[in-house]
Amino acid sequence: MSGDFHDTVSGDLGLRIEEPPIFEQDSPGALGVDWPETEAGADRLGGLARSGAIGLPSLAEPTVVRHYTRLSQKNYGIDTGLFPLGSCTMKHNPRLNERVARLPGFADIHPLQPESTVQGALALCRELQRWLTVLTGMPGVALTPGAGAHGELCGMMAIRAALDAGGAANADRKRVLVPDSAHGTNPATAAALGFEVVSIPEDGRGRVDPGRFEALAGEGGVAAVMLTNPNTCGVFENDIRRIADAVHEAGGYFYCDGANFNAIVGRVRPGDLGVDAMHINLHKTFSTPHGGGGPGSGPVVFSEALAPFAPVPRIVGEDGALRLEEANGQAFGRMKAFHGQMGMFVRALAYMMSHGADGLRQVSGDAVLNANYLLRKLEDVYSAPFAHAGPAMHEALFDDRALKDTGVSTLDIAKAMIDEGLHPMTVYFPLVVHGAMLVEPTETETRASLDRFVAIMRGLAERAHDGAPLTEAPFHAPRRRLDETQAARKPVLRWRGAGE
Amino acid sequence: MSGDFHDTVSGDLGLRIEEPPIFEQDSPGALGVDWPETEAGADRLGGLARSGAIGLPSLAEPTVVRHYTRLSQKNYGIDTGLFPLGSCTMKHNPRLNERVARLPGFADIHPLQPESTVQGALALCRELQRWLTVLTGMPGVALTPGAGAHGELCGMMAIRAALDAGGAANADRKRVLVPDSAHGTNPATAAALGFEVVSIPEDGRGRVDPGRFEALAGEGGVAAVMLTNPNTCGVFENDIRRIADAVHEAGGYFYCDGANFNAIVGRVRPGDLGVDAMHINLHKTFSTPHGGGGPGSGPVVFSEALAPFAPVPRIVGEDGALRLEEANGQAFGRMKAFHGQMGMFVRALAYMMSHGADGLRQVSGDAVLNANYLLRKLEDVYSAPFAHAGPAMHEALFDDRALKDTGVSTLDIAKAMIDEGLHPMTVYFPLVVHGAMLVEPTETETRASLDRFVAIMRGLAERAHDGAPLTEAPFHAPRRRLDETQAARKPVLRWRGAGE
Amino acid sequence: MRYLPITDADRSGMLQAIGAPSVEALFADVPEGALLAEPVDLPRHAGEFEVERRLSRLAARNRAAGAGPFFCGAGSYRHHIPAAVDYLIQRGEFLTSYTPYQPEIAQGTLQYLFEFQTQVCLLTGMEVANASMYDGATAAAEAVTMANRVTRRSKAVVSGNLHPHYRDTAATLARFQGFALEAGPPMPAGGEDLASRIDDETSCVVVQYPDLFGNISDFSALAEAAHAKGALLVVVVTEIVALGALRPPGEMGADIVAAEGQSLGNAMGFGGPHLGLFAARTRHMRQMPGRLCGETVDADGRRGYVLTLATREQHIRRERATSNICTNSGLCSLAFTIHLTLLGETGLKRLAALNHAGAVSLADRLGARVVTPAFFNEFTVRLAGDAAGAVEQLAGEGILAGVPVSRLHPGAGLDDLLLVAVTETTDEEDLAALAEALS
Amino acid sequence: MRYLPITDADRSGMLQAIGAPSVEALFADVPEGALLAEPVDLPRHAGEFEVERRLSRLAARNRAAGAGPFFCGAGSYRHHIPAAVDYLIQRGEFLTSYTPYQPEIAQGTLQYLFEFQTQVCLLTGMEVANASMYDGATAAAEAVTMANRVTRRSKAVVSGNLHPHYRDTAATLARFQGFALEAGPPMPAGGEDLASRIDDETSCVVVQYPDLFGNISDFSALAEAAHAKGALLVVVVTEIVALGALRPPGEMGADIVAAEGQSLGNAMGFGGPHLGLFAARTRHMRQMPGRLCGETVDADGRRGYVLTLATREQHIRRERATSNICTNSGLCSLAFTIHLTLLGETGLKRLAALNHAGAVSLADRLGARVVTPAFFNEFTVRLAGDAAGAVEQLAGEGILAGVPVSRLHPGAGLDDLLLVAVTETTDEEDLAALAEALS
Ligand SMILES: Cc1ncc(COP(=O)(O)O)c(C=O)c1O
Ligand SMILES: Cc1ncc(COP(=O)(O)O)c(C=O)c1O
Repeated sequence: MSGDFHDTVSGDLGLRIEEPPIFEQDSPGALGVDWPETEAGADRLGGLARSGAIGLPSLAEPTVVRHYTRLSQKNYGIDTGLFPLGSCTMKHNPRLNERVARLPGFADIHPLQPESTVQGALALCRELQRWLTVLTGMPGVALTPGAGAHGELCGMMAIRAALDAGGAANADRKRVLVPDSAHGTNPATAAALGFEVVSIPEDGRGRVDPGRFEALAGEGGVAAVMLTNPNTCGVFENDIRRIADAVHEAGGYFYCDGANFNAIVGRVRPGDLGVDAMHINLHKTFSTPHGGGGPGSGPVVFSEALAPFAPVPRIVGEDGALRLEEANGQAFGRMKAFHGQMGMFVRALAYMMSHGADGLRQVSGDAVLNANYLLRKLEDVYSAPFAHAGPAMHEALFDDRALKDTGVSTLDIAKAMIDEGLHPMTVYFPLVVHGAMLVEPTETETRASLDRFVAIMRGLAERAHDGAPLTEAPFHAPRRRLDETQAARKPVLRWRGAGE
Repeated sequence: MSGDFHDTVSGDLGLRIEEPPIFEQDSPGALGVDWPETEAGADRLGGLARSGAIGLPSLAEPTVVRHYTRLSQKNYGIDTGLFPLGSCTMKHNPRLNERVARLPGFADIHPLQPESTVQGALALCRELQRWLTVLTGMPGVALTPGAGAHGELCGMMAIRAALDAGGAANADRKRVLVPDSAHGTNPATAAALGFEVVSIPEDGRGRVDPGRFEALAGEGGVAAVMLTNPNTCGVFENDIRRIADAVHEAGGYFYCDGANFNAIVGRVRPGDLGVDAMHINLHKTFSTPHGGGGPGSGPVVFSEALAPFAPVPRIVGEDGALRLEEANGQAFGRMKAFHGQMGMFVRALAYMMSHGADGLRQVSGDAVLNANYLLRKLEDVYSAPFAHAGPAMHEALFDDRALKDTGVSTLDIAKAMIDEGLHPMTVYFPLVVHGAMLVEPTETETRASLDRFVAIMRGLAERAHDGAPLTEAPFHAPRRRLDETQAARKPVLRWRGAGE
Repeated sequence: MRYLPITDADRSGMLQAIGAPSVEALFADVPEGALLAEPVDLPRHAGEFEVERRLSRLAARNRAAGAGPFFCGAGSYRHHIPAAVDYLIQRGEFLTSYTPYQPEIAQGTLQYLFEFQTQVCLLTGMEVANASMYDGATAAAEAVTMANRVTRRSKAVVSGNLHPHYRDTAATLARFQGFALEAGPPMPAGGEDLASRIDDETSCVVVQYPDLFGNISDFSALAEAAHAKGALLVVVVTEIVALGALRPPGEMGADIVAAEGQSLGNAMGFGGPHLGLFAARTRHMRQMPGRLCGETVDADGRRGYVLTLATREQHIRRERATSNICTNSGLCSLAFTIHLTLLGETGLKRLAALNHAGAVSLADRLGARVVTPAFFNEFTVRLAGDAAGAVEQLAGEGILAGVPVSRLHPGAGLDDLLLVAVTETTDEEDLAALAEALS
Repeated sequence: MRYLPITDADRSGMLQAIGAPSVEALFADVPEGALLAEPVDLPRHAGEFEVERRLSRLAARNRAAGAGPFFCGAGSYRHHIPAAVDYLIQRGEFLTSYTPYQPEIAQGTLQYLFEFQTQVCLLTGMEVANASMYDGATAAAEAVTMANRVTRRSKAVVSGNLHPHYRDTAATLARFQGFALEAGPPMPAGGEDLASRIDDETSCVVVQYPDLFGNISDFSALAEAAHAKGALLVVVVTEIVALGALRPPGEMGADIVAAEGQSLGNAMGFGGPHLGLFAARTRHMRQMPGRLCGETVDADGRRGYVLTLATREQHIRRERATSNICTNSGLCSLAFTIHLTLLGETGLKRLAALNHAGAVSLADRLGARVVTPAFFNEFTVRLAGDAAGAVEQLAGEGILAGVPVSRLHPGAGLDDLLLVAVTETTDEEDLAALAEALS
């Protein structure tokens, strides 16, 4: 017997139960579904029938349900607690939306059914477009992109197409100005389309310096600026109109990364600020669930100038006789096999209808209030680089200067938060801030939850200064810190056999 | 800072998060649903409008979802792991059954709709009756009882009614013979109906001694025997036919507690053994979920002799013109507001159809095999009082004799199992065995799961002998042992205010 | 078969391990001839798709309430259930757990039961509530037997306006337990004199609030009359949403409240599973049936919950138990609790107000044909002819117009009466359709 | 509003705490005039019942596939999804979690991704698979750009029998990335000669298996031809269930497999969200797009999983990333994994066999009108007249007869061709109905 009574025979600890991969639970002969065997008959597979085993394990349904239940229990979700992941808008995901997305009239229809049999689906897409149009003040909407980054591709392709349509002289327009603080998808998108990424340094206020921007734009060859607003430093680009004017003057377009639209929805229309294209992460602002990494949906709204270049398919015609336009001379092309993330459209529209114009306004107000509340309640213990530069928007940005002499890093704080029953905030992003901690509480937290967060964060700061072993945290999660170096050095990307 | 780094600021531990009652999360003004305010108008409440506050707390939906999610995370279910609760048949609960029970054609219909509008529902009830009839070999089925104990009431009322119908001489028949090993509901039911409970002692083989029984039955005034078979000692009453004959000879009826029907379903028909009435816990044998204590469903099958006395409502007529008979001269009465646990009927029928006659036979075979396997694998370390008396049925019964000198009790083993990621077996039942441990693995466990159980149980026995502090277990559950004495001495049965 | 994980290989290995020649050999104790050699005469196993298809076809042969205007009540009500409720109750940790006899790993169930008991107390105005009964009717029957125990008397005086199925459920128990149950005739417009029927033998008076016909009355005087004779007042509620708008029975002197809780969180489901609520006074706590959840502390001093006062129950007290109930309506009480938590103080009041406003609106349209002077969301209408016939005919036209009184009181000369219920799911068009259909 | 927990009292307390006069004051950085004083011109908030009712009405205006005989395929397939799948993916711990960047509390997501990657490898016969892409079309487009990177060439040779939407998705990227994409004309009965079109500039050949018209062909020789010229073979699969019956692309020499995984675990949902599968050879691992989950150990030496090789990705590598993808199809991959785990070796093979048997049965009835010599569960039928017209007409009769080729290849002179798909959800009656309707 082990001397430590915390130890168990099984290695499991109460409701914390270890669960090996399905491949280690293979029980040949077990079935998890009951499809009948087919009567032997001549096949018409042209000699290409699979021979031999695929190698899939066999498990009965009870084993499978238990397996994935147990896996789920090793996860933290919004339903578990505060999930203040900056730039990700981890807000409440209403169950109503799951229910309506599963209505057979939405879930059990085929993308290529006759249009006459899907008028309700097309009308739903139209209605979603209407809400997005009114909320952004921008007339065009492309629904197809699969997520935010895909929306960026869509927007930047439209810009390229518009430039190309503007004449051969535009062929040289390859420069895309991107702030250093931008999300990685922005430069990756621009580069993927053959643009040259020109970085705009942060101005000390967490923003783009308009003078500096005008200078950069003036250097010629500008295709576009890609700007996130509210930006990833958690503040509003107050010179956004000057920036828009400058890029337009330079002959380029203004792409806005709409990841942070939650801070302004119902209060500010990007169309009023000179934006030409912006993706909207329905999985952020409009609460379609993140699902452990996806699926998302990234519709793009367009200005008059860019709308003609939107990709196919497009929804055209009148209610009751709506059609999908699959080819259009000006359209820059196609993004995806079908018409977009319909399941997410249903959820997002249900979310919008539930809130209404009044509720959406409250969304942004409360999201911003909550972030400012956290900023003010914590700025004395965690350094806040831009706290001086005006109110925060829906995120509170801290850095690790205040922890300097403790030996405790941003990462350690994040891991210690895990022990406290919190999900960590976004860390080390934006890159312009050393040891960044980007906290986005969202509007769906109670004040009590925010106060609890404050108390924990203050307590952790104190412990950091007191020399607590936060560098070893977490202690209480399903796993201690994982060895990412080993994972990358000798990648094991699939199961190979038991007992490695 | 606390010296113990296992300690956290919040008191929460990773994914183990404390969650106060809703009443301590009251946030006046918060809404969890959006019903509009009604326009003021004259009410017709006759002056009985409620004045003042009800006292319900106000929480928004995100808070509520998180609250009940967290509560669920403090629970152990079949989906979590092995749940070997003897006499309870904690088998896999298929999700298909949840899905079909929610079809609007079943869930969204009213018990008093015109019969012409519920022909499918009535046909489903009929179909369930057919399955139960064929499986039990008994011609009558009363569907209304709400659970097993309610079924007992139903069966015993039918017996009383039949006796009464048999003439005034039967008025004195008040004795109901009940083995000591019976579940508490058996004597409670008999007593509730004015019967006198006569106990039948266990015979050393975990069974009723037929000679002894005949003697008891011969003493006159016998109304019925209530026998569980397979019985709660986990064995089959091999003299069941003699017992049936004896009670019939004595002018009484044979009530069988069908809680353990899972051991014989598809293989043995109680009707072939002389049973006159038996309840079937759909929430055991036919896998409708236990739901943390209910709802269940306890249909009763009847022999020819008792069938006429079944309660109303009854389903009569032909398919397509089925009717509910709400009054019948011979019926002993009514059990419940409406026609029974329809939601459970749908689930149970889905379960039966899924298994079919072949699958149900496999159910009992595997359930019995699994129990015998555990019995043989553990009988050397846990004493098994009836292991000598023939094969076990679907339960393996142990007692605490083998732990005698360790200071560790059955309860301690149960609590130590919690630490190991297992749910404990049924403990201290049946009462005829000191420190009983009644283990029912069910047929939906894998062999690997059984082997893991064996390894843990053997390990715990070893630790008990090695002096491990099992008397203090559990250490790793959401709570340590709870003070039941305090709970009963000063009952606090409702929330009264924060921070007691 | 997809639910059965033991493979042929497992089976033979395990048989070998235990030294048994076959699975059949394990059934050696079954008497000669009773062990079936072959599967019974029922269909063979079927895949999920097939089972779902067959059951969906049966479901399609029923007219779902959501398919058109719907006005049935009389003990089962159609309310909107928030999507979060149905998600949460399906979480395996709730759905697939057992009665919380091992409290260390059942705090989830226990805490919601504690919340549930508190909510039931608040709604009913009572002091203590149990963790549920099968349904309102069985709760009412248990209330009567509890009153018998408390008073050591054996005669219950029952209102003629109690739901007849409730009355019959109690009467059935009365027949076998040997107590008297005196029920008056139905009085659709109310005005029953129950006080005069109470005597020194009376254990309780049982009334319904709102009653079968929708009437609501103040029972304070009745309570006093009962108490004066040493009897208890049992108040039955079949539409619990009513208590969001009405004075709670506890304020009127009720000693026991037995209610149907289906309206919150639970579908009508053709009548079951429903949810019996049971609340009483602290002084009678130890005579209550059913489970009780109580607060306590664990070995580390942390607050926690357990089932308590189990010495009342069958598994401890056996033939001396207060009731034989074991399995109750656990998951239905969870649904109730979550729904009511979502509603909260304001939500419940608004919901009740909406229900009442809808009913008033319908009553206004129907004018003098409404028999019930004061009501919550259900009332009685007098038709020109046979109500059952009218309902059947309207069903053919897609309107489920309500419950004819003759369905519950056949042969009582009330065949022209129709019970109509209005909830928040009834819209303006529905109201117009029924008013039109009945005119 | 039910989703917004901050009350008026909270708001004023918090404003006071931070010293701000109003919420509006926090928007001080918004330029003059751009801050709206009033809510925008859209409806006000609505309760759950109302929203559900409105959306249900929209849903009712679509013809669900389950409502009658159904034969559409062409990249999206109707398969039965076990109920357990939908329950499990809705568990909040999966549904409401983020990309597993904090692995200590995301082992659930990470482990299923590891299982998913392994399953995709097994099905496709490839060595390494990523954690998903948006859909099959974007996976195929990424496969081409990956081939360009690997070979440092910029011309893709594309089969004319590749789904035209896939082709267009890749062509759109080609246009903006400036590489060549040479697609041949459609050849409904197969027999395309692609090998001859490969030259020293070719980065890859892209083929579909089964192809748009349902043809299945052995690409081993094509793989050799490509490899001989230093080009890669990209195999696209739009019906992943086919790989339960067919030789896997990995055995034929494929270098990259880009597939649509919707068929397992995911509804058709009008075309999205779907699930892009992406598998390749280990030697090209570091050129793959998207997330990869890898096994490692924690500080206590226990096995665990993390996202790895992130230096390929946009959040680390930024403009030098292998792809800009961030959010992928996480939950769809969970559904896929659970469904495939339930199926297992035997279940998948039986499922595939059932699909094929159904298609063969239909083809037998249609006889010589079937254009496709060898197929899995979908094939091409030549009608007497315009297929689109026939489909429209049959839709009116309640039969969704398939996808007319003209919908995908308009103006290509293939207007008399119809693609019909048969799955395990198609029953004998459905087959008879279509055969009859087309005769
Ligand atoms: C600022 C910003 N831009 C773009 C993206 C990319 O969006 P998606 O993940 O939906 O592709 C993100 C996502 O985290 C983001 O935070
Ligand atoms: C042997 C036995 N009889 C009767 C019952 C009572 O059944 P129910 O809980 O369904 O009322 C049980 C339940 O545990 C039991 O095990």
